[in-house]
Amino acid sequence: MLIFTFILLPIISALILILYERINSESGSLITFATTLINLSLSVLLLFILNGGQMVYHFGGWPAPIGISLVLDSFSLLMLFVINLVSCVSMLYSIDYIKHYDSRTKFFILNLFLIAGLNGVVLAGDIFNLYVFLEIIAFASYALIAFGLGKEDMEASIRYQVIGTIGSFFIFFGIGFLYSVTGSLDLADISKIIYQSASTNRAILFAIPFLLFGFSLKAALVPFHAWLPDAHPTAPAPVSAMLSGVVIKVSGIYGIVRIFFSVTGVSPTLLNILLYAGFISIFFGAFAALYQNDFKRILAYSSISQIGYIMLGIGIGTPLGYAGALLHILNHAAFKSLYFMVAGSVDYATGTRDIRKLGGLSKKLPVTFLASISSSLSLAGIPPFGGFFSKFIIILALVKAGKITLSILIILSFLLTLAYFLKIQGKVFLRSQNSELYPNIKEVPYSMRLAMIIMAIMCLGLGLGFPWVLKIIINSAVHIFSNGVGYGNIISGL
Amino acid sequence: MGTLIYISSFLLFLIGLYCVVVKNNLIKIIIGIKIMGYGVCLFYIMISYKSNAIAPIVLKDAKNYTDPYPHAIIPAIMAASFAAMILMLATSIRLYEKHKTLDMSKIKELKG
Amino acid sequence: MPRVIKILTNYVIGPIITFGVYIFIFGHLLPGEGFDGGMIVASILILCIIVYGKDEMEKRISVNTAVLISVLSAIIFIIIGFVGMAGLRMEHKYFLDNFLPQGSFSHLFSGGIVPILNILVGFSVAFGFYAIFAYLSEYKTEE
Amino acid sequence: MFEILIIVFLVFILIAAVAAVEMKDLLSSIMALSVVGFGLVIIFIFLAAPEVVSAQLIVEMLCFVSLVVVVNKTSKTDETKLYSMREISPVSAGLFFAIIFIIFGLWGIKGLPPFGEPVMKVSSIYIQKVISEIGAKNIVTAILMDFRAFNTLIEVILLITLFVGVATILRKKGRKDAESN
Repeated sequence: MLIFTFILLPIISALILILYERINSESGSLITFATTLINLSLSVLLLFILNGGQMVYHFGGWPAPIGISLVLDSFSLLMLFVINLVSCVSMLYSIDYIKHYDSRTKFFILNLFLIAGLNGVVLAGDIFNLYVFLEIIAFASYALIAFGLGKEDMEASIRYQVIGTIGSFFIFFGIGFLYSVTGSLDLADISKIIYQSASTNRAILFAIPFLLFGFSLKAALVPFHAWLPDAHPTAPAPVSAMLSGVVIKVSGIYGIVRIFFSVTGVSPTLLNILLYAGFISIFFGAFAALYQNDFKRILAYSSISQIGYIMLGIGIGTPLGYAGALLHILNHAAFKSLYFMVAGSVDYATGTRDIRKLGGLSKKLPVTFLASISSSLSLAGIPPFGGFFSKFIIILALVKAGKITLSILIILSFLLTLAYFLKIQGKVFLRSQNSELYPNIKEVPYSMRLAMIIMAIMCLGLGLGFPWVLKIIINSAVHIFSNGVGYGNIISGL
Repeated sequence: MGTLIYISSFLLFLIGLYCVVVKNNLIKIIIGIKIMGYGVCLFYIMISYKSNAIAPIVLKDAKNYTDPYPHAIIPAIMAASFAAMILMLATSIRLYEKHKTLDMSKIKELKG
Repeated sequence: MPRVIKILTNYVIGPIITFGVYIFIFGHLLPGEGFDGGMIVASILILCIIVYGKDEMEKRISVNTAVLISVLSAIIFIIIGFVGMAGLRMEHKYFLDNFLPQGSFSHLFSGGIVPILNILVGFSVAFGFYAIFAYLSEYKTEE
Repeated sequence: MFEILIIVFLVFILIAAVAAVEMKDLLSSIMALSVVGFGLVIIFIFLAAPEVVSAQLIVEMLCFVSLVVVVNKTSKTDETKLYSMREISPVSAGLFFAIIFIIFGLWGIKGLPPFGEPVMKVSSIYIQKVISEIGAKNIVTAILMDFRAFNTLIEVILLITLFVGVATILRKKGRKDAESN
């Protein structure tokens, strides 16, 4: 099967759009939506064909350690499905949302390059190729955050650029250490060499903090989260939906899992670092979200705390913890991108994001209200919706791993998430109409409503179809974590 | 003097990191990032050096060459980090036009 | 710009452009790469922007044609990849495969698709950096 | 004798880098930055890397030119911040963090292969294959365009995203109803 269509299709359509932009600089939405739809259907097709197996594609006919190869195993297939789902829905959403902005084709070109970079990181079998795709994601999202050319957009973009470049240089320095000790750049090759001869080499132990520092900078874990709360509110809604739904997970968590679980092998101290980093970011994000008045800033801080849940799940170290973390990646991508779309349509209809001025929109914006109910219930973890199951599995894994005090504190953190979700729902939708400021609010256009409905159904479907989701997607992905460094023998065997 | 020489690229990296963390002026931050980039590229080329070996051009009698792998990687990364620096300069021009100052501490207070 | 610089650049442009184009055409024989040759050509074009001023250069090479050339050469790069996949040589069926004959060792037409890709990367990088610098210099901050 | 020359230039570059960081006036710190760049060019000549020499030379020139163009467009005045009290805390934190990093680095660098002997596991295969199967004289270009051709394609795509990115940031109008900003 041709795995490289996930990367080349967006690139080709983006290049065509650059040529087309000279003729009509306001079009391009249909080509983008068609590309993401093809990619989504391809990834769903692969979900059914490839249950648990691996797929490798060598470029130029050279075998693995010499040429470049794309590797698709079940964990990257799960991430591929998340990427293409969120990008397809956000492109549908942005067909009408982007009417507020100027020179729209550039927005779609940059989004296509962003999607190509995301698919590339997930499929890369070569560690330097993975770094170049990380840079494509970073540069595309720098320009997308600054798309509005406003005073805050520029400041948020420059801050994200500085922190993102530092993260990239740390990762590149770590790759340099890996190359100089092992002599090859292929992921499977490096993991085999490290596993056989160099697992206690000082340089590898010295490279691990560099890589961890770089990837956690990109995943916005607590000590390095400074750029996230500024980057999200000012970015256009589909971009911030992609950013917090997918980009943080792919360039942060996927990098940590792929490099540390499959290549250098994970040590108990590293797992504990991930566990407590996740724990701190849960509480930091939740507390900070309580004191914000900007709709999207609350969501940005809640993204930090939800990423903390995923880190917590990975940090536990047991297969149950991995299953909970992976399921939460899927659920968080669904409900957080939906909630950002809801925030975007409230911003589109009323023109402001300050929840103090908003109120009583449930009657004026019925579809948006319905979608916000589905996403906030899933965020808070109410049973029929997806969010409940992933958090429940993480709690179960914590209890089984014997960390009782931690699990009690995590249950307390549920109340915090409940608190800030009630704050948003109450102030924005349910409160009596206090604002004669916005007399002529009319419902958002069709494509935005359709996108929100699709994502709301997805949130509900992940909850109701939970046993099927667990069996098809999650179980095979958990093996990637458990067999760890065996990744090298399996992949180079193909 | 086996591996001590690598410390120089490591120091260059740290000087760049120090400049980015401490300085407030935007152009100084961009200079700090440029120095970090030089440090990393220097590290890659120092790895690939082989004593008494010639440059990786195939000659009839030559037997050992320096490691050609990082030489293929570094020019592309240099071009990318140069273009990234122009992206940062473009954003700082726009920032200067809106905020009339390039001092990040003042810009942060303005946002409130 | 004072006249003496204008006259000097008239003389300098010819040799440097040929040097840059020489590097990425003979890239597979001599120590040159697509990226280096492209950047040499880009640096001389940027010198023309500074010396002759942007509107003068706009008449010769407009920013749109520069972006057009750099994107077209990237598209041709992908097309060559797909041609390789079509499998002219039976056993090779992969994207970006070296399908052209190997040619004699140290002559111009040796090394399969390596020289062609080198030239394409050279053009794409040269006109791309020219376009990026044209954007930077034409932007006037409204005082 | 050869390595001593490299060490002399490395020390020279470190001093120039510290100068570039600490100088007050922007234009002179850009000048110090280009001293670091061109010193690096000389070191790459010693380390027998011809492609990287030309790449670094040109990138350094373009970087110097664009920095000066931008500084002329914005604030030519030097950096306004003097060493006030507020400055001391990040400086001391930065220095303390740097010292820990250097000590850990000294310990970690011992694990790397010594300076003159690179582990050429994959590159030795490349050198044999270039002569036998590809026939291009320049191994680096053969690696770049044949063994890792997909990587070069992605680098070109990376540069094109940056060109579009700069074009979006420097365009005339952004948001139509710029209500808040």
